[in-house]
Amino acid sequence: MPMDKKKQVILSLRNISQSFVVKNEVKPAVEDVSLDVYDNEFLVVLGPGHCGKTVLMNVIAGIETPVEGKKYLKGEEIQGNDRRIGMVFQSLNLMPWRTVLGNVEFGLELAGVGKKERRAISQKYIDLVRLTGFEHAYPHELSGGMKQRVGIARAYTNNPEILIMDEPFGALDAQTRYAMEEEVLRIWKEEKRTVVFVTNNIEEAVFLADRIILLSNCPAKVKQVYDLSPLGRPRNLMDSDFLRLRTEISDNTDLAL
Amino acid sequence: MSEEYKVKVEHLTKYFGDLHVLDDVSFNIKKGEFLCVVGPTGCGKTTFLNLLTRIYMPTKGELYIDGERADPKKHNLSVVFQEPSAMPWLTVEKNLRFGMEIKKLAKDEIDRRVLNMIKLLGLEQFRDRYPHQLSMSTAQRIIIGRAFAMQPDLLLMDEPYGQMDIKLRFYLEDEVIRLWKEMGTTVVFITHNIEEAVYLAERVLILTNKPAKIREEVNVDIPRPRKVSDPEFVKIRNHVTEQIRWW
Amino acid sequence: MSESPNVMTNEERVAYVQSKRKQTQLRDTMLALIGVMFFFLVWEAVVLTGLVDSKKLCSVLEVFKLFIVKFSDPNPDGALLLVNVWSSLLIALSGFGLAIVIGVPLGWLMGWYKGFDAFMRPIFEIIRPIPPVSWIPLSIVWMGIGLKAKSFIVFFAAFVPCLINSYTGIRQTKEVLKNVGITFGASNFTVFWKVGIPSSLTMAFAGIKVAIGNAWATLVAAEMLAASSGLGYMILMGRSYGRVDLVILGIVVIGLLGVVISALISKCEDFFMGWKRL
Amino acid sequence: MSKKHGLNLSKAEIMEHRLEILYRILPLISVLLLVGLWMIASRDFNADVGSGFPTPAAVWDRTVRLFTRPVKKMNLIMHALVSLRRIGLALAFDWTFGIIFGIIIGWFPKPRAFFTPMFDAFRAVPPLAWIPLITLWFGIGEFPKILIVIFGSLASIVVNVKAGLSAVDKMYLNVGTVFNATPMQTLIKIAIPSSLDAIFAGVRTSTSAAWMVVLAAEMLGADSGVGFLISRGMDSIDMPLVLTGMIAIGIVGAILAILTQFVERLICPWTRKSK
Repeated sequence: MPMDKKKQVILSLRNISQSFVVKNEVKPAVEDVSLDVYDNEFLVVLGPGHCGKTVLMNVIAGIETPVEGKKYLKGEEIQGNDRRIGMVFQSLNLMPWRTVLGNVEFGLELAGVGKKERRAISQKYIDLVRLTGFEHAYPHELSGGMKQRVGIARAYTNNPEILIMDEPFGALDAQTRYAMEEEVLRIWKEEKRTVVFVTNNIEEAVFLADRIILLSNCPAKVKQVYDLSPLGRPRNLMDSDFLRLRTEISDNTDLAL
Repeated sequence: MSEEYKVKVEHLTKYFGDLHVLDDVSFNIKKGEFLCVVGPTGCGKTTFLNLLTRIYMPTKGELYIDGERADPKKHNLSVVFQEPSAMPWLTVEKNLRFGMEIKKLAKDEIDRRVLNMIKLLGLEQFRDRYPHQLSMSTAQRIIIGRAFAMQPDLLLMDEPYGQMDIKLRFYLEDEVIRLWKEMGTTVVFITHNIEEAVYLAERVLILTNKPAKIREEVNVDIPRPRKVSDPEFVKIRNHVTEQIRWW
Repeated sequence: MSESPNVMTNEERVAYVQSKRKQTQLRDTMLALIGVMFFFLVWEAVVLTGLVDSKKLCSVLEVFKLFIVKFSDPNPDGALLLVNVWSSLLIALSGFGLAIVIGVPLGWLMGWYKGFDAFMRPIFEIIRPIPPVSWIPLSIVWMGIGLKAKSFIVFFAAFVPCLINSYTGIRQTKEVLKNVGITFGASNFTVFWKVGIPSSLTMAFAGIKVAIGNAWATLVAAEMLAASSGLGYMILMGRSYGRVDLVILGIVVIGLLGVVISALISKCEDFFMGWKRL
Repeated sequence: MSKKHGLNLSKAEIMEHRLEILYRILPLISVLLLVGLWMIASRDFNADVGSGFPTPAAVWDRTVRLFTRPVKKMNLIMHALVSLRRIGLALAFDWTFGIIFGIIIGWFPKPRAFFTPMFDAFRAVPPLAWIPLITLWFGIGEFPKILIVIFGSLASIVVNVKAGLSAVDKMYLNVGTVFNATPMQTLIKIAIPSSLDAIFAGVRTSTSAAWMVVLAAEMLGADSGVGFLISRGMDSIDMPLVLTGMIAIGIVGAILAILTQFVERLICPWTRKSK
């Protein structure tokens, strides 16, 4: 893949394959995926159904070890998890026994950061995601959108260079989802990070992405890469270019009933 | 009372204690019409639905089907809820039979309709599966099949495709249109996706914020199959969006 | 697909994963066996070295010998082992069966019909905190020390979890499933029958499992306080004759029977709840 | 907004409203009925002979007499306290040892494999069946009674703690992995807090189990405690005393249940789910 000066590759995957042994069969989930993530870009990994995407993200985050393939962070090979990669989870993995503040500073606490410092850092990100005033609320007292904000703040505290967001808005209703999509873009602009955003929603992908990597249905393979920079920002959901691109991607997507 | 209307809703009003949720909503639905209802979040769409399904009783006003007060025991109302509502302990086939067995239809009639529905939806391979063995979208298709198989006087659908991706959604929307044409059912489809409403509906009903009233009725006269990027389509979609955003 | 030579083929991977799994299983079985053997060895060691008075603990073999002997010898408590087992089972199963037949439907009705709930709840809440064993004196006064009194106490112990679980189970029926029934025009009873009950079965079975444990535990108490036969009585006699082997035998037999009954109930559950596992 | 009840409710809504009122009255009726039944049942009560079912008044008199003329120099409250002390000591042991043991066999696979068969065998024996063996070993003092209670209530807490720790939701563990948690951190900061619900369920069930076992133990052989009061009443055909005992047991049991629930809310505020 050609590399121009602006686009520094920060993370690259080479021939990643992952499969699981279920009873007497090998069930492939990800097959031979190679991709590059550029510094500070908003990359969306788009794929139908419930297959492969989360596995691929778990591989990047080091939760799973792939059967084959290598991953490189800034040119050096890494294995397992790396503190430079943070993650916002699909199922709002907030700890119900911790307050908003407790959840946000969880990563810092594990890293052994002193209390004062971690309070300060956490507060900064709580403010960033606009949850000021809810520091001492428990997750069950928050709405779905607010919970996701906590998840985002938690991922930010460890100051990762790459932020993986694994279908973070899958469980939200459409209206909240639109609002959160705009929030994510705002936060991303204020605190520039490389974002790898996973979704099965084509509209969401086209609305957010600098680049879209389209995956096939089970097992996940890279089907096509779309560059969305001509679309500009902010984007309008009813703009004809937007609709055209959306249709194009939609026609190219596998149907996962 | 004109006979061409299948359903008449007159002055529907609902209070919960002091909370005024629905305010004097009146409209009619022609036999075999596809009506979509849209409105801002929290405008009382759920209450509206629950009044039409008779889960709540209205404070004022009535719902008439064929000129009679609607009664689930007498009339044939079917609802597709937003949440998964297949009975987890029944197989796909038994789920399809569920409603008709409650209505105590003749066994051979049920067999015939179930067979027909399984064929229409292409569910042959899933007949003896249980809902939790299926994907979300397949489970939802069974629910839609269950509702259409009832050949209801009025079919209510409450955002049946809530969180599905667009590809799937287009596919399922086309499937609903196909079923609707095949069965000639009167459908009220509630959604907050304006694109979906314009794609499906013959007429779109726009509700206001709480207490909900009817803001406008928009007729959609675009031939099918419709294209979302068609200028006429975008015009109507923009118009409906404006009407909701206006608040 | 494979580039590097050290990557395994699919068949090799399946074999590898399965052998791994087998290894873990083998390790766990070995550990379990070692655990059990360790227990018996300590037991035997304590007896053989005379660390504990032989009146307080006897060797494993003696218990086993007694087990064989008790099939044909009614001494010292006056009944054969099987007679004791039969008399205990009779009480436990009659009380337990009655608890299911009454408790589960009552829970369903209370969970479904608000009016019935409002009426029954206070009575139930007054009775519930009184442990079943404390009914023993009253039931003896009412019904003597025969089968009836003990069945009643066992019934009481099993009844509460049966009722509570089927009650909460049916209460947790998803609103949307009920609404499906209602909008199809089903009467409240039809919805109760076709939606409420099936969806509460998981919880009801959990309750029945707790109930059998309670029933069995209470049975022992009942037999120790008021009986002239049964396993509890046998243990108590062993105690008063200072026959430690008889006490231990009784404990073991009671434990084993409890396990067998629970296993039977699980089988029953599999039969009714097949759809869950598929 | 409209004024209260200034609206014309539809017929159906009025029906709903009336039902609500009925539901509020029904509990009262049922309690009255229960009292009435008691009255009828105790019609032929004869206090002198002690035959029949005692009247509420007789039970009340007996309760008062328990304070004026204590049994074994202890009034009702003192007897209850003796029982409570027994379960208190037993539960203190259960909760420390039981929770630690439960965590070990729930979290670490090797100890689990080693201990599970032994523990399951121990658990299969009904708590009260241990009474003869324990009295055979340790006589009938205070220690064996506490030991009986421990034997009877230990299993329920270990089972719950074990279940909680062996089923920690993978999604919480994933968070730990992403943040580079050490195995110790994973156990202490993720696994144990996430199973606090299960641990508290164990605390609740072990408390009620302990209460039941202590009664049985006291009924079988003791000279103090509420269980003793009941068996004393039974031996001396003093039915009002039996009922006094039962009512006291019920009340203490209910208080214990409420207390554990209260403590749980205090320690685990996040379980106080908003409805």
